[in-house]
Amino acid sequence: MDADHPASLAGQVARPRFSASADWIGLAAILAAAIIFYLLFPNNLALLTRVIGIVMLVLSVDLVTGFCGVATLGHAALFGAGAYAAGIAAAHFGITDPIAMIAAGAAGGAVAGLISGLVVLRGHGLGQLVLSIAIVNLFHEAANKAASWTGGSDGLTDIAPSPLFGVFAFDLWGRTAYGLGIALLVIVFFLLQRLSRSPFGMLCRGIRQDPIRVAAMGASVRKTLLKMYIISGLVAGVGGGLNAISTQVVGLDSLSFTLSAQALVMLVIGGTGSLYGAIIGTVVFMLFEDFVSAANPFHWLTIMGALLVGVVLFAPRGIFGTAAHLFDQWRRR
Amino acid sequence: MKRMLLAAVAAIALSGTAGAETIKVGVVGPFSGPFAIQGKNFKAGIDAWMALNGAKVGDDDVEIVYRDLPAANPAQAKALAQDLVVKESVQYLAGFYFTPDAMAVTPLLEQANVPMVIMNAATSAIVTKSPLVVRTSFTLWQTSVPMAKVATARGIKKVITVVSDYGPGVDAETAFSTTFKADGGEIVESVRMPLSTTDFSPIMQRVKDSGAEAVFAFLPSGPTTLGFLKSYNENGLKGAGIQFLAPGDLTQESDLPALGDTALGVTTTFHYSVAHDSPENKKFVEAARAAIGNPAELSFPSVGAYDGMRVIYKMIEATGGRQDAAKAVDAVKGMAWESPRGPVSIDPESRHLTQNIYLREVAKAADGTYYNKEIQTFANMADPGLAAAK
Amino acid sequence: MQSVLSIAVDALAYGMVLFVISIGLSMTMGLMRVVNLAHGAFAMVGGYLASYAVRDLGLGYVAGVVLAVAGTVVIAAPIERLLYRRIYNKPELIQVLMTIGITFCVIGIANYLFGPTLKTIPLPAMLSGPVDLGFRSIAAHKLFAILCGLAVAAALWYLVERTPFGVKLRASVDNTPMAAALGVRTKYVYAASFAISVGLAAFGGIVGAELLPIEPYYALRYMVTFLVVVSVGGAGSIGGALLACLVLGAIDTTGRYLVPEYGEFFFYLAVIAIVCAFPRGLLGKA
Amino acid sequence: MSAVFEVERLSKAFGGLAVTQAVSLAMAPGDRVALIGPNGAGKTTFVNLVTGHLKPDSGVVRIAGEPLNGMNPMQRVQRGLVRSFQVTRLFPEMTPREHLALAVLQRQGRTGRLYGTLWSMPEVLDESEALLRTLGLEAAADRKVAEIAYGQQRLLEIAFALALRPKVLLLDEPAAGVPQSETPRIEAALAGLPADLAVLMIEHDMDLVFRFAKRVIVLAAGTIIFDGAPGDVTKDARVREAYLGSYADDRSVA
Repeated sequence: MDADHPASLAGQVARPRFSASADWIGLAAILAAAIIFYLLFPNNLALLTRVIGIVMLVLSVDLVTGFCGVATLGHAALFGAGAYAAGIAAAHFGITDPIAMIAAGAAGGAVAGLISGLVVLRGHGLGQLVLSIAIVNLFHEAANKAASWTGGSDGLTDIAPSPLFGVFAFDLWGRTAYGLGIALLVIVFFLLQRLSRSPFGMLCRGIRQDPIRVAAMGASVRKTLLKMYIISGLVAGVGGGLNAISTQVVGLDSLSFTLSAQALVMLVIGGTGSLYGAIIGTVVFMLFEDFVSAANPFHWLTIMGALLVGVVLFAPRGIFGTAAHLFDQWRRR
Repeated sequence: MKRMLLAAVAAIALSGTAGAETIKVGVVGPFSGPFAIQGKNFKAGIDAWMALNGAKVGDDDVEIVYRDLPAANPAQAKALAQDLVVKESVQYLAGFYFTPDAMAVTPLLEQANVPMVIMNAATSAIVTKSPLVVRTSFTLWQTSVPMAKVATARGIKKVITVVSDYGPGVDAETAFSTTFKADGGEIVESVRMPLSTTDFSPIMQRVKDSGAEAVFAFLPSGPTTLGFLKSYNENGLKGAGIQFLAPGDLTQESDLPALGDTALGVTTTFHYSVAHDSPENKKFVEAARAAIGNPAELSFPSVGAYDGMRVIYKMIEATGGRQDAAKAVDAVKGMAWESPRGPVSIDPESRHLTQNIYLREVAKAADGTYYNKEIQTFANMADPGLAAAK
Repeated sequence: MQSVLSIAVDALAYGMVLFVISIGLSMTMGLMRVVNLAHGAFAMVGGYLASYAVRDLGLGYVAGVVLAVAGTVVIAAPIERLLYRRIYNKPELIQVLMTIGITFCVIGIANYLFGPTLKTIPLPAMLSGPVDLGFRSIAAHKLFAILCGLAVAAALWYLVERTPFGVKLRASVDNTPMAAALGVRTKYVYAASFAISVGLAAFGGIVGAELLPIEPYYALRYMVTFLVVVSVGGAGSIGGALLACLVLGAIDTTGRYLVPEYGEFFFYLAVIAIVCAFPRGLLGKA
Repeated sequence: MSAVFEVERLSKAFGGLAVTQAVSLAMAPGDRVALIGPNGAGKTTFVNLVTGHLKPDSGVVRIAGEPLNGMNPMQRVQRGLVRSFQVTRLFPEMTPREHLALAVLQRQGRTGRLYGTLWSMPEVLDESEALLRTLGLEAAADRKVAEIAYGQQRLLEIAFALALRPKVLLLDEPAAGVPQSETPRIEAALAGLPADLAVLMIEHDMDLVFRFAKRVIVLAAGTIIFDGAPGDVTKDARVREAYLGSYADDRSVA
C-alpha cells in the first residue's frame, strides 16, 4: 500500500498512521455490526437488506453532497435507474444471475448519473436543487410512461433472480440477500475509502471548499464533478440493483422525489462528508422509522419530525460528525 | 422488565392450559401520509367486525398486527410482509390499498404458506399472480363497465374519457371504452393527466372543445377529486349539459363533506354506498362509525376490510387454526353471504368477489349531510376485467 | 381564439394563486437566506384555521381570513423564536433538515387534530358563483385570487422599497453586523419579516384553497411547486416571483391543455431550460 | 532574450466605457515587473482579461509565443500562466502539505486518479516538503489552513502557485492584509522566487514595489502611461498627474 522510503523526505514526514488503520477498523466494524444485527434480528433480514440498499443511495448522495458540495434532492433518479436496469435485465432479457443484475444496476445508475450530472451541474444553489428535483420527476414520469418496460405504476414484477453462485436461493427468510448486501456494502465501502483518500478525492474536497481556487490551479471543476456524478451513479445503481434482487419488484417510488429527500435527510442526520455518517444516518433513520411506525402506525410522523429537529438542535454536525468532533476535542485536551 | 417477564410467563401458562393459540393477521395499509383516511377505514372495518363477532374463532384468539405503508412502495411492502411472516409469524396477510404493493407480496405467499386477503387494491390481474390471493374489494372493471352501460342507456353517443395517468386510471379508461364502443358508442378523445395535476381548468377546456356529450372520469379518491369536480362546475361544463360519469371513487363518502353542493347530482357506479339500505349495513355502519370516531370519515375501504375479516374468520375456522394456506383458500371458494354492500360470493375460479354494482347519485339528506343514493342495481357482476384479459 | 383566451385566464388565475403562496417563501429564502421547506406547512395551518373559523365557528369570511392569518403568525412566533433563530446563517442542509422536521410535526399534528379528510373554507355568496366574462364564465374566487395576487405584489413592493422598515430589512440582509452597528435591531427585523412571510403563506393557503385543497399532506404535496417558483423567479425578487408565476402558470396550463399526458414532462423540461438559461432566476440579483 | 509573456493591444470596453485600451507589454523569463495604478485604473479587468475570466474585445495574450485566445482559464493555467489571489483563496479544511501535494498532482495531470494515497507517492510528498521548506512553512504543514496565521496563508498562496511550476506568475497584492511584523517573510519569499520565472506583481505598497521590481508599469484609465525603471516612476509627470491630478475626469473623453 504505502512504500516506505527512508531515503526520501516523505519518510521523515509525520505520516498519519491512524487514518490508514482506521480504514481497516471501519471495515471490521461494518462486518461486526452486520453479524450483530443478524444475530439480534434474524427475523428482520428483509428490512435490514432494504437498509443496505438505501445505505448505498445515501453513500452516493454523500459523494456529491458531502464531498463535492453539490446539493441534490433528486438522487433517487440514480438509485431507481439502477433498480430498473437490474429489474428489466431480469424480467425482459432473462439475465437472472444476481451478479450480472448488480452489474446492470451499476451501469444503469452510472448512465443516470451522467444525465443527472449534465443537467444538475449547470445550476448553483437553489437552482441546482430545483434542477435535481426536475430530473428525478422527469425520470419518474418516463418510467410511468414506459409501462410496457417498467410496469408503470403497477411496478415491475416477474423478477426472479437465480440462486447466487447457483447455490444460495433468494428465499423468504432473506439470508442470501442479506449476505449479498453485506458483501456488496463492504466492497463498495472499501473502494470509497480508497477513493476519498485518492488524488481525485482530494480534488473533490477542494472543489467543495473553493471551486474558484480549483479552477485557478488548472483543474476542470465541471469535469471532475461529472466524473463524481458517474461514480455516485455506480454506487446508487448497485444499491438499486440489490433492492431489485432482494424484493424482486421495482416500483415508481424508487424514482421519487420523496426517496431523494429522505436520502438527503438521512445523510444530514448522520453527518455529511463522511462515509460513516452516511451509514449511521441511514441505519438510525430507517430503524427508528421502522420502530416508531410499527409502534404507532397512525401518528409516527410527528415523532419522526421531532427527531429531525432534535438532531439539528443537539447534533448539528449529524450524529457521526458531532461524535467525531467531540472525540477530537477530547483528544486535544 | 420484571412485569414483562411475568406477562410472558403468564401467557405461556395460559396457552398451555387452554390449548388455544393466538392467530395473527398482518394488515398492511396506508395508516399515515396522504392516504391515511383509507387506512383508517381498513381499521374501522376490521374493528367493526371484531366488535360484532368477537376476537376469537373457536378457541383461538385473533390478533391484528398493523404495518404502515403510507404510499405505493412495492419494495417496502414486500419487506413489511416478509417481516410480518418471519418475525411476527402471522398466518394471514391482509389489507393492501395499492395494486403494486399487493403485486410485490404475491411471490412470497406460497413459500410462506400464507393466504392473502386483499381489502382494496383494484387491478384485475392481482388474483392471477398467486392461487393464495382472495379479494374482497372490487376491480375498476367491475365499477367502470356498468357506467358504460348507463351511458348507452341514457342515449349518449360521444364520450371523452379523462383519467389519472397510472395503472388504475388506465384500467378504468380501458374498461369504459371497450364496453362503450362495443355497445356502439364513440370515444371522441382519451385524456390521461399526470397524478400531480392540481389545476384542472385546462383539462375542462379540452373536454369542452372535444364536443363530447359526457365525460367519463377517474381519479384516485382524495384531494384532487375536489378540484376536479369544482373545475367541472366552474368551467361551465355542468351548465353546458355535459354529463359527468365516474366510478364511485370520486364521490367516496369521506370526501363528500368537502365536496358539498359541488357534487350534488353527480352519478357514479360503485360497489358500496354507506347509505345502502339493509339491516346488515345498518349494523355494520353503526359499529364502524363507532370505531372510526368521526362518522363522516367512513367510506368504501371499510367494507372491503369488514368482508375480508369475515373471509379470514372462515379460513381460520376451516383450518382449525392450523397454518394451511391452500386449505384455507379452498374453504372460502364459492362462499356466499350477505355483505353490508348487498349479496356477494367468492368466484371459485378467480377468487374475486361477485357482487352488485350500483348506480348512485349524490343527494342531500334531511340533516344537511350528503350521501350516495342508490338508484339502479347491476346484480351479480363478476370481474369483467379478467374475462377481457383472456 | 376563444380557447386561447380561456386558457390565458386560467393560467393567470393559477399563476396568481401560486404567487400569493410562494412570495413569502421567496422573501425568506432571498432576504433571510433560509431554505424554509416548512413554508407549505404554514400555508396549510392558515387554511385549517380559516376552515375552522368560518365553517365550525360560523364566522364571516373576512373575519375568518383575518383571524386565520393572525393565528398562523401567532403560532409561528414561538417556532421562530425557538427553532428558526438557531438556523439563520447556518448551512443550507441544516436548514433543510430542521424545516423538514417541522413540516413532519405539523402534518402529524394536523392529522391528529383535524383528521385526514379534506377541509374546505366556505366562500361568501359573492365569491362562490361564476362570473361571466363574455367569452366564458370564471369562478368568482379565481378573480378574487388574481386581485389578491396583484394587491400583495403592490403592497410588498411598497413595503420593501418605500418604507423605513424596508430600508432596515435590506440593510440587515446585506450586512447584518453593519446594520446592527448602525442601530438596526436586526433580531426584530428578522422576526418581523418572518412574520410577514408566514402571514403571506397563510393568506395564500386560504385564497388558494379552492385550487390546492387543505388536507394534512398539503405541506409536502406542493413543496416542490413552491420551490420551483422561487428558484425560477429568483429568490427575494418580488417582480421575479410574479413573472415566474405567470410564466410557469402559462406553461403548466398550456401544457396540460395541449398535451395532458405529457404535462409533467413539458413543465419540468421548461423549468430545466429556464434555470439553465437564468441560473439566478428570471429577475434574480447576481 | 525572447519574451515568455506578451500582451498585444489588449482592449475591453463595458458599454461605452473603455476599461482597457490597447495595452501592450512583454516580459522575459526572470523579469520582475510591478503593475501599479490608482483605484479604478483597470488593473482587475486587465488581470481578468489575461487569465481568461473576461473576453477581450481585441488583442492577443501569448505565453511562450502561443496565443491564448479562445482558451478558458484552466487551459491558460495549464500553459503556465498562474495567478495568486488578493484575498487568500485556500481550502480551509486542508493542510498546507495537502495543498501543495494537490497542486503538484494537478501539474502532473494526476488529480483524476481514483486510487492511491499521498503516502504512496513519495515524489509528490518530497516536492511539497521542499516547497514548504523554501517558504518556511514546515511548522504549519499539518495543521488545517483555517487554523494557521494569515501571514502563513499568504505564503502558502505563493507556494501553491509555485507548485504548479508556472512560466508566468501573476501575484495579486501578495502582502495585502498581512500584519507589518510578517511582511519581511513575504518579501523574503518574493526574493526567493525562481530566477527563470517571469513575475508580474499587482501592488499598492510602493515600498514593496521598489524593493521587488526591476521594472514598473503604471496603468491609468485603462492605458499604460509609464513603463520603465522604478527610479524614474515618481519623476514622471503623467504618473504624478494620474495619482495626484484629476486625470480620471478625462476618461470619458477617451
